[in-house]
Amino acid sequence: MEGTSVLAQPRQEMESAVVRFAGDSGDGMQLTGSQFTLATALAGNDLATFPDFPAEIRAPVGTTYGVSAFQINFGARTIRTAGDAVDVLVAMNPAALKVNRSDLKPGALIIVDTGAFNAKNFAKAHYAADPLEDGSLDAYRILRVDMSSATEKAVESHGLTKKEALRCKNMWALGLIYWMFGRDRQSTVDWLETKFGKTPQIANANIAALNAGHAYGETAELPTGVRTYSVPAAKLPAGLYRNVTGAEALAWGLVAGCKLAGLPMTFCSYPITPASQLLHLLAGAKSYGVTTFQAEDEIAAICAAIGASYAGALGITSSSGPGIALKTEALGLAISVELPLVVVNSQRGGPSTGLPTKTEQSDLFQAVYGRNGDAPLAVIASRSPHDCFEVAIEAVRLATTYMTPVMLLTDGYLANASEPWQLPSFADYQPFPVAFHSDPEGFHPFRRDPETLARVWAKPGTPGLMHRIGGIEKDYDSGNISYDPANHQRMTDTRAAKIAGIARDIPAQGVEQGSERGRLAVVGWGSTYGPISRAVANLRNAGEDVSQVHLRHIWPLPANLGELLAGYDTVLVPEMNNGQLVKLLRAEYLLPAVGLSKVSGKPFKIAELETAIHAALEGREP
Amino acid sequence: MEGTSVLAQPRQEMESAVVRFAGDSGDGMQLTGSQFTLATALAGNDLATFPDFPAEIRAPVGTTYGVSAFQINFGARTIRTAGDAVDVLVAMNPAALKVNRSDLKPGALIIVDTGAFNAKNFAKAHYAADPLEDGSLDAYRILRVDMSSATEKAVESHGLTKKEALRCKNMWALGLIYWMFGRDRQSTVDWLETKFGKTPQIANANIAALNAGHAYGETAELPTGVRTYSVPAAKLPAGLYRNVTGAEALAWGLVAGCKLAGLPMTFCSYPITPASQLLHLLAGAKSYGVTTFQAEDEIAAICAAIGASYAGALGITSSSGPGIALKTEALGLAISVELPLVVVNSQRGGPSTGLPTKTEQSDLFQAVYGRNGDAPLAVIASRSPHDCFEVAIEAVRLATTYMTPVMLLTDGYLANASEPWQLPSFADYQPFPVAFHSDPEGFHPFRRDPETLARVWAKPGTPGLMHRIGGIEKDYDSGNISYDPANHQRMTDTRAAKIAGIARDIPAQGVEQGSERGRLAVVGWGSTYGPISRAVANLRNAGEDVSQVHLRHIWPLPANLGELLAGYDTVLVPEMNNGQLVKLLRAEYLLPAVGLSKVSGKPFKIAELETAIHAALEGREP
Amino acid sequence: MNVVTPPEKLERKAKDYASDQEVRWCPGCGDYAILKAMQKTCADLALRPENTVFVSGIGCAARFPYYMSTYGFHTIHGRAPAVATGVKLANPELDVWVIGGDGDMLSIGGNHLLHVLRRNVDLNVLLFNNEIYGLTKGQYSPTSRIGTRSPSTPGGSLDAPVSAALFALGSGARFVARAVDTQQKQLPEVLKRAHGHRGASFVEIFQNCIVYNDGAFEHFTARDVVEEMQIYVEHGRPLVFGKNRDKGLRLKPGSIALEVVELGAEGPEAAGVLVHDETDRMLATLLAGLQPPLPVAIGVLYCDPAESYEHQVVGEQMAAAVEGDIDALLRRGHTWTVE
Amino acid sequence: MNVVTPPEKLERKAKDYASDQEVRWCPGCGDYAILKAMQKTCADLALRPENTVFVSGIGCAARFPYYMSTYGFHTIHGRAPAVATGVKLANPELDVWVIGGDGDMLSIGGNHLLHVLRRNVDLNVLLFNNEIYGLTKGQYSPTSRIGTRSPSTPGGSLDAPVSAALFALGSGARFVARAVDTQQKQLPEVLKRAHGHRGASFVEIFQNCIVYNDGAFEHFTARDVVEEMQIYVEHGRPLVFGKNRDKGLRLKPGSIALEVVELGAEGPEAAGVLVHDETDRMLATLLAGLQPPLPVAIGVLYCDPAESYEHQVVGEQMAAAVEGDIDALLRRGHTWTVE
Ligand SMILES: Cc1ncc(C[n+]2csc(CCOP(=O)(O)OP(=O)(O)O)c2C)c(N)n1
Ligand SMILES: Cc1ncc(C[n+]2csc(CCOP(=O)(O)OP(=O)(O)O)c2C)c(N)n1
Ligand code: SF4
Ligand code: SF4
Ligand SMILES: [Mg+2]
Ligand SMILES: [Mg+2]
Repeated sequence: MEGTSVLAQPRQEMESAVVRFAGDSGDGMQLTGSQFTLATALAGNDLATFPDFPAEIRAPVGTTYGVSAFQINFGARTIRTAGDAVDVLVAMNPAALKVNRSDLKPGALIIVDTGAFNAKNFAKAHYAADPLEDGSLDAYRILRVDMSSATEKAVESHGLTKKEALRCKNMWALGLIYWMFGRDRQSTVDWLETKFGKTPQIANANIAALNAGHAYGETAELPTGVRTYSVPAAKLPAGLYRNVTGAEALAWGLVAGCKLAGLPMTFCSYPITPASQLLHLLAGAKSYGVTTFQAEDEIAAICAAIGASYAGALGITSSSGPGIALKTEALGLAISVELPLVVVNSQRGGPSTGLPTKTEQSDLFQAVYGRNGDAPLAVIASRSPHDCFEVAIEAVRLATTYMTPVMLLTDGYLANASEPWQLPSFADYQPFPVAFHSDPEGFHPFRRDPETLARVWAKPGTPGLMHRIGGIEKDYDSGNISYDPANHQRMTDTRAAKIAGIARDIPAQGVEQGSERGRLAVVGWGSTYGPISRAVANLRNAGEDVSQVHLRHIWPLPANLGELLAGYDTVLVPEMNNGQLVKLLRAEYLLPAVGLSKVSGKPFKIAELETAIHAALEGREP
Repeated sequence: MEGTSVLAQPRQEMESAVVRFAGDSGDGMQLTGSQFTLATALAGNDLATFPDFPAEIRAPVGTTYGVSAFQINFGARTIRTAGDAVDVLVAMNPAALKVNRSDLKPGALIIVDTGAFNAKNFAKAHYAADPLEDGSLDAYRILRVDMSSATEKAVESHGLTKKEALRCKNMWALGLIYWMFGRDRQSTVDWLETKFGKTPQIANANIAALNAGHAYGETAELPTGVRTYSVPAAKLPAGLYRNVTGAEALAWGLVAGCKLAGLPMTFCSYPITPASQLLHLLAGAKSYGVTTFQAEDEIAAICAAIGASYAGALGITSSSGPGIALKTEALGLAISVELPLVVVNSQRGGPSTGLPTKTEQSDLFQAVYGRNGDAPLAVIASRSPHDCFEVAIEAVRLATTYMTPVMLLTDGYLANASEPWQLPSFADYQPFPVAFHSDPEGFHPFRRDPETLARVWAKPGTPGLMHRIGGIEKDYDSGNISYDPANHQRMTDTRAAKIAGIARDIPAQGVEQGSERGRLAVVGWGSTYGPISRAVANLRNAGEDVSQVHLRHIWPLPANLGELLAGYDTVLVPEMNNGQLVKLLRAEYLLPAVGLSKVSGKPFKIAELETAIHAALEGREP
Repeated sequence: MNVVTPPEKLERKAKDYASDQEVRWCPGCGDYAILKAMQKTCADLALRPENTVFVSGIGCAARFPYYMSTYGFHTIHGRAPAVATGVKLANPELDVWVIGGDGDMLSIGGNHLLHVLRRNVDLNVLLFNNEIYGLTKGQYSPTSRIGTRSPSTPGGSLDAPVSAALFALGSGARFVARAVDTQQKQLPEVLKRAHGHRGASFVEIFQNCIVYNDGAFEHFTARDVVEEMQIYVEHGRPLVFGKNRDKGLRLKPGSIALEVVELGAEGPEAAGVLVHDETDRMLATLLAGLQPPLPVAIGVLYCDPAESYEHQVVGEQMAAAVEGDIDALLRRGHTWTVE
Repeated sequence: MNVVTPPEKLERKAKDYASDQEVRWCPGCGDYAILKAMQKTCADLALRPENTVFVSGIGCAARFPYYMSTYGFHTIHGRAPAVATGVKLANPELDVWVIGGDGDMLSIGGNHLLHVLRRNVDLNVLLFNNEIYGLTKGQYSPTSRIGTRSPSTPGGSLDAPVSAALFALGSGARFVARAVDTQQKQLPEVLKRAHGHRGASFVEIFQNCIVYNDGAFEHFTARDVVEEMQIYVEHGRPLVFGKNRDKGLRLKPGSIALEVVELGAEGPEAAGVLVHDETDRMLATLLAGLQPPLPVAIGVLYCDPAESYEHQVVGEQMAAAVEGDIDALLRRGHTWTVE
């Protein structure tokens, strides 16, 4: 095929671009992606990334279910999601091509390692014929490079085994992409040198591959349509930034929250995808005085957390759907004895084991309603990776101020997605120190603060406050067991009033974009924030009267929410579930809100939302 | 005090009367009550009874928390509840008087055993002084009898120990009440003779006491105001009757249901109040081919039930709030693998351990919404003791027809309350035999019936149908594990559609009393049926435009319900919880239904409902 | 466990450890005797009530904390060991006792018991074994003997019971003891040993449920048979029992089992009677397995301390509040500045 | 267990028991070897696929049922023994195998394992012990050795592991065996013994997780040490091992422990080497407790059958449909007629 040099051509400017690196689990695509992310951040772009791991630990090489991918969306404007569709796909083998092809933009550029495109791998990927030859990809631009041998050649001089040499392939590909988007290689060079400090040979080989990939772009004769791009820096507020995943921000937020409360943290959990990362991250925070406990199961985990809170630490437990389900009974105990507790639910596809590695928002009902008895608690949700930090602090504040369990909802997408975060200064956060009760005068364990209705927190070890608590109904005035009918009514009302009262202690619901009243409000919660924001922004730019309202507090709902939503002709509630928040809003406000549900284990695409909003504006079923 | 003989006086006719027997756990009040119930049924009255056991197994003699009571409401008209307030209280000791006094009608008759009214017992009941003397009971009529010594005297000749003799006290009291209401003693005499067949001495002593109590009434000079009554027989439909508790009817209904389905029953449970009775009753039904299994905990119980259903029996599990909470995760599995399962929840006071021996309806949210993921199942509720029979059969029908878990909600009141039941003939019930799949042709485990969307039930042991199922999402077309986004959406929609479709297979919602549209509908579910029926009947007799709608099917709701309820100006929803069904109705129909909640561990009183309905009619907050 | 400092060591009476709540067990229930023994033990050890915590599950036994004047937490069925683990992780200084019945700890709670023993959390775990579910009115339990007739097994139970002590040993417990509710001399001694052992101390207390399983242990606890049917083992002492202390236990020659020998005039040693070594797990296993007609072993069967879990995790004192530079935490790894 | 009737007993091949699903364990995972051994076992026993059921929890090990051409139920984490109990209660004729990892069966599922063993439900319980949580990416498990570094224990684990075999014995198991994933001669033999035992058969299979805990068992499974570091026990055979079968196990004089003796020319008996008696629970306990430098005991440590639970409850065949006169049921006790 005829090629023309690109040297002449200037870089084509793009406002934003979506690149996806895809290959075998062993190909190091996640590393490649995070290196590109870093270089892109340093280049001043706004960005969002999302990794897509295989469900299997280490599936056989070359299989479709063994494909690991990393997607980044970066731009000169604010970036809200990892991107609907891909501009540039790097496919290290046929399986990677097969799995990711459906997400390509028309005319997208596909860069393939022809070294891996052989009969054996076609078979593993269940390709009847070579997809590069059967014309099935005519709609795209394809760059064929034998990265394998190119890499081997590049690292020749470093005396690696063939196996080791081929492991540098991802750096070769990264070099090429760096060239294509005019990125600086230095940050990756530094990283390689520290990572392989003990084996300079490996470090140098990788660097060589990186440079070779870059050089290839500069010198090789590339087919028409393959060119270089520039994505100018975004206008971001000045300040210090880092890249952060939701899991990281959540872990740090819990640590920060406990410091603001002046409490020790006892984090009790049982591993489960996608919640385990929180356990891992906090296990690494021992130096901050965090105690972590891997319990024998989720029930033991929440019970240990309750025991820790009873003893005067902040008990925190974390899991995902099935594990949260197991905590249900114990959650009732925490509600009944009114101890602070933070329960983090990293939602995943359900029901049952469902889709452990896929994201979903289908545990809202369980969080708000899913217990025996009238058992109210507070529920809050984070909207973006870095928002997890704020929400974690809020969870600690509510739990300790109101002596109540707080359910914090996040999801598999937020846990793994990353975005740049303008780092706050901890000094700007208002402490909310806990005052343990110590005065025996007129003490009983269910004495309440008249304002918050929170009971006193009297911890064992305090002289003169010895008392007994439990899950049987308690007398309002003494805390002793009581079977009295009127007292049960009073305690039930009080438990409900205490949680309802939180509405007075949270900000009034604001409007993210658009006017305070109008034709249509798109009401969301949790990780749908990114795509909703972009979709609404796009439609507003197109002149549509659309507003965005995004909830952090799910229960209780902000005091002004009903009134606010009443101001719109139509309220559309997109959720990654079969319609849960929408039911809550309808029940609370008798509001004819309409749901838009997506239950595919994948986040909403901006386009899907735009279509639905258009439909809603035209009064059609979304 | 001056007394006049009653012999002259004719019996005063009453349309209905409420009698409560109250004494120490050891005094045999439950036996006394059930004997009076039987005699009263035989006399042709309609009736309703409710036992009130102490929370403690066997509290110290004479303590208030050791009081055991049995209440019966019987009449010449249809009886709906055990009665708001008591006409005649039999108090065997001061504690019994103290605990039950608040439930007396003004001017009620109190019969006390003065033999037990002594300083020791006043102290145990925390009475400062003798309540019979301090004028605190002036509002009532009091009959003082030293039943203890009267009984001792009566059984003298039978050579019993003092302890044994005093055990006959309850029969003495029963004899007196028989006299008062003109009941025949024969049924009790027969019962005593069979019960103490092996110890005729005891039998005869008890009979002697019974007769002595009766004779006392006939001969003794009784104080003014103490007289005899007659409660004429009710006009009940002709037929064969028995007295039945909800627990009994439920057990028999499950057995009947399995016979109609042609299935073995594997009942797996873990003891918990008030659900244990079901386990006990079914453990006694081995001769009907029922297998019962007391598991190590509630999780094992539901899992064993699921295993049994997988193997081709009908798995049934039963518990109460905290135990149901523990079953949450496994319920998700049953929903995901689409196996039939009946889960009985005998609701009790919550949250947490709550009030184990008190009744409540606060697990509706848990039943409908309380799971991770979008996990729909069918929920039905029984309204009265004998209705448990019908509802149990319906639960088995839905579970097997739709290959789904069904949650059957009953409560502590229904479990223990009893009422006369006109016995149906089993031949009148339509069988719904299960057809296990056996044809390997085109088989896969998630092949569905196009009508019901139920998957095929292929049990191990069937040649050619070997297959694997599990809690991970399954491919719609093969049943194999699938992580495909579109497939997950399709399966989620299908699971929801299958349950929603049940609405086509249940009767349209009818109106119990009143017109199909009008000023006010009182919408209830479960055990509030009795008091609501009576309250609505009373108000309708008083000319009010009130209708009663009572739900059996909670999820899905009957297809016509929204339309039906839209026909009333106001919809009032009384519940023994903090407002759960009312939220469901508001969310489903955007209906401004108002809740009336009572969370005291006790059923609604008719008067409470009448007041609330009046308020609602006048447009005031109930 | 809190070390009682001298000034603290003022005289304490058993009744100082009784709460103001009315005790609501059935008259004649073995739980009363255990409560008495516990209050005496607390007094003898002069435990500081404010540093003492009783954590229980659900059941008649689990009502225990309400009757102590210390801190108490009546949790949920089966989970007391897990809750207590959290208490110790937050504050290892607390003196924590875990109370539960055979259903609470061996039916629904068996897994937590296993793990608390395996981890060796510094708790005193007291299992009140009445071989029945008392609170729920008499269903059989995992320790009920085969053939037990109960509301849920009207025809008699079919499944073999688990031995609490053998289960504890199999789970890796480092302190396993046994006592009888009414034996007010031995029970407090055993409780003191449990308290003195740093790590998970497991004590099975045979407790009579007078209402639903009366006399379950008569065959080795009745006054007239106790000396012949019980052997109270003490470390370093020969395994001797009998009214006249004239019987002993020795290894049956050529096998791994115990048998009874009559002591001759030359005494235990000559008769090959074993000397109790509480650090010998196998001997403890043999003793725990003794069943009538052999005498039932009571006392400290096994005690071989190892460092306790929470002391390794958090040390000796109440876990300190979270501290450290949060800004530094957020700035770990790569950061960049946007001007 | 289904008795294979002669006509049925046609030739079956291992591959006949392989399902059509792609096996998705990591290349080199020990689970492959176990799958192979299981399929061979099924073929050797000519099991009827339609009467064979594999029930598992969640974990890498628990993926097992998908790869067998029999009936299979991949349930939820830790609950497989409970689900399998229900399967047997409904249909005792089925041949049910329970599969799970060390986390599945000893962490979250420990209680169900205890009770299924105690009840002696007729199941073959195979615990794939890789001493790690594989599926969740490498956290330590209750069988991980002290000091195990994992994502949840970056500083090394602190709590003592539980011994699966000792736990099973303490729980009252009546069949306890051990095998190694890659030992394709012994593993099928052990599986056949487990299958042949009527009642709960517990088999611990040491399984190598090549990704998160590679080489965990090298010290007694590596080719070069296997003969010295393993002893394969067989009922009625002397406890001899070693490359030259020149070592044996005997009771250490004056104690209740095993020790190694060199066999003299006169052979095992002379050297006081014990003969394995698989009905001796104490010997099994001693063998299960052997740890390096002593050899690890592999094979059937204990087998002492007793009637199984579900056969006593429901008998031999599929439970019959509910039958009997419902009208009579409703009319039990007192009834009366209203004219
Ligand atoms: C989750 C849950 N399941 C079941 C129960 C009912 N329950 C309370 S105590 C108990 C068992 C009582 O037996 P045991 O533990 O031996 O204590 P005991 O009453 O004999 O002292 C049961 C089944 C409960 N309260 N909670
Ligand atoms: C209720 C619940 N809790 C936690 C998990 C997450 N989880 C799946 S498998 C597993 C443990 C895996 O270890 P193991 O049982 O030893 O099996 P292996 O993967 O090592 O074979 C865990 C914690 C889950 N799926 N469900
Ligand atoms: S039921 Fe038994 S264990 Fe419970 S309090 Fe009564 S005697 Fe004691
Ligand atoms: S993670 Fe370990 S146990 Fe799981 S499949 Fe891979 S190698 Fe096997
Ligand atoms: Mg008990
Ligand atoms: Mg494992």
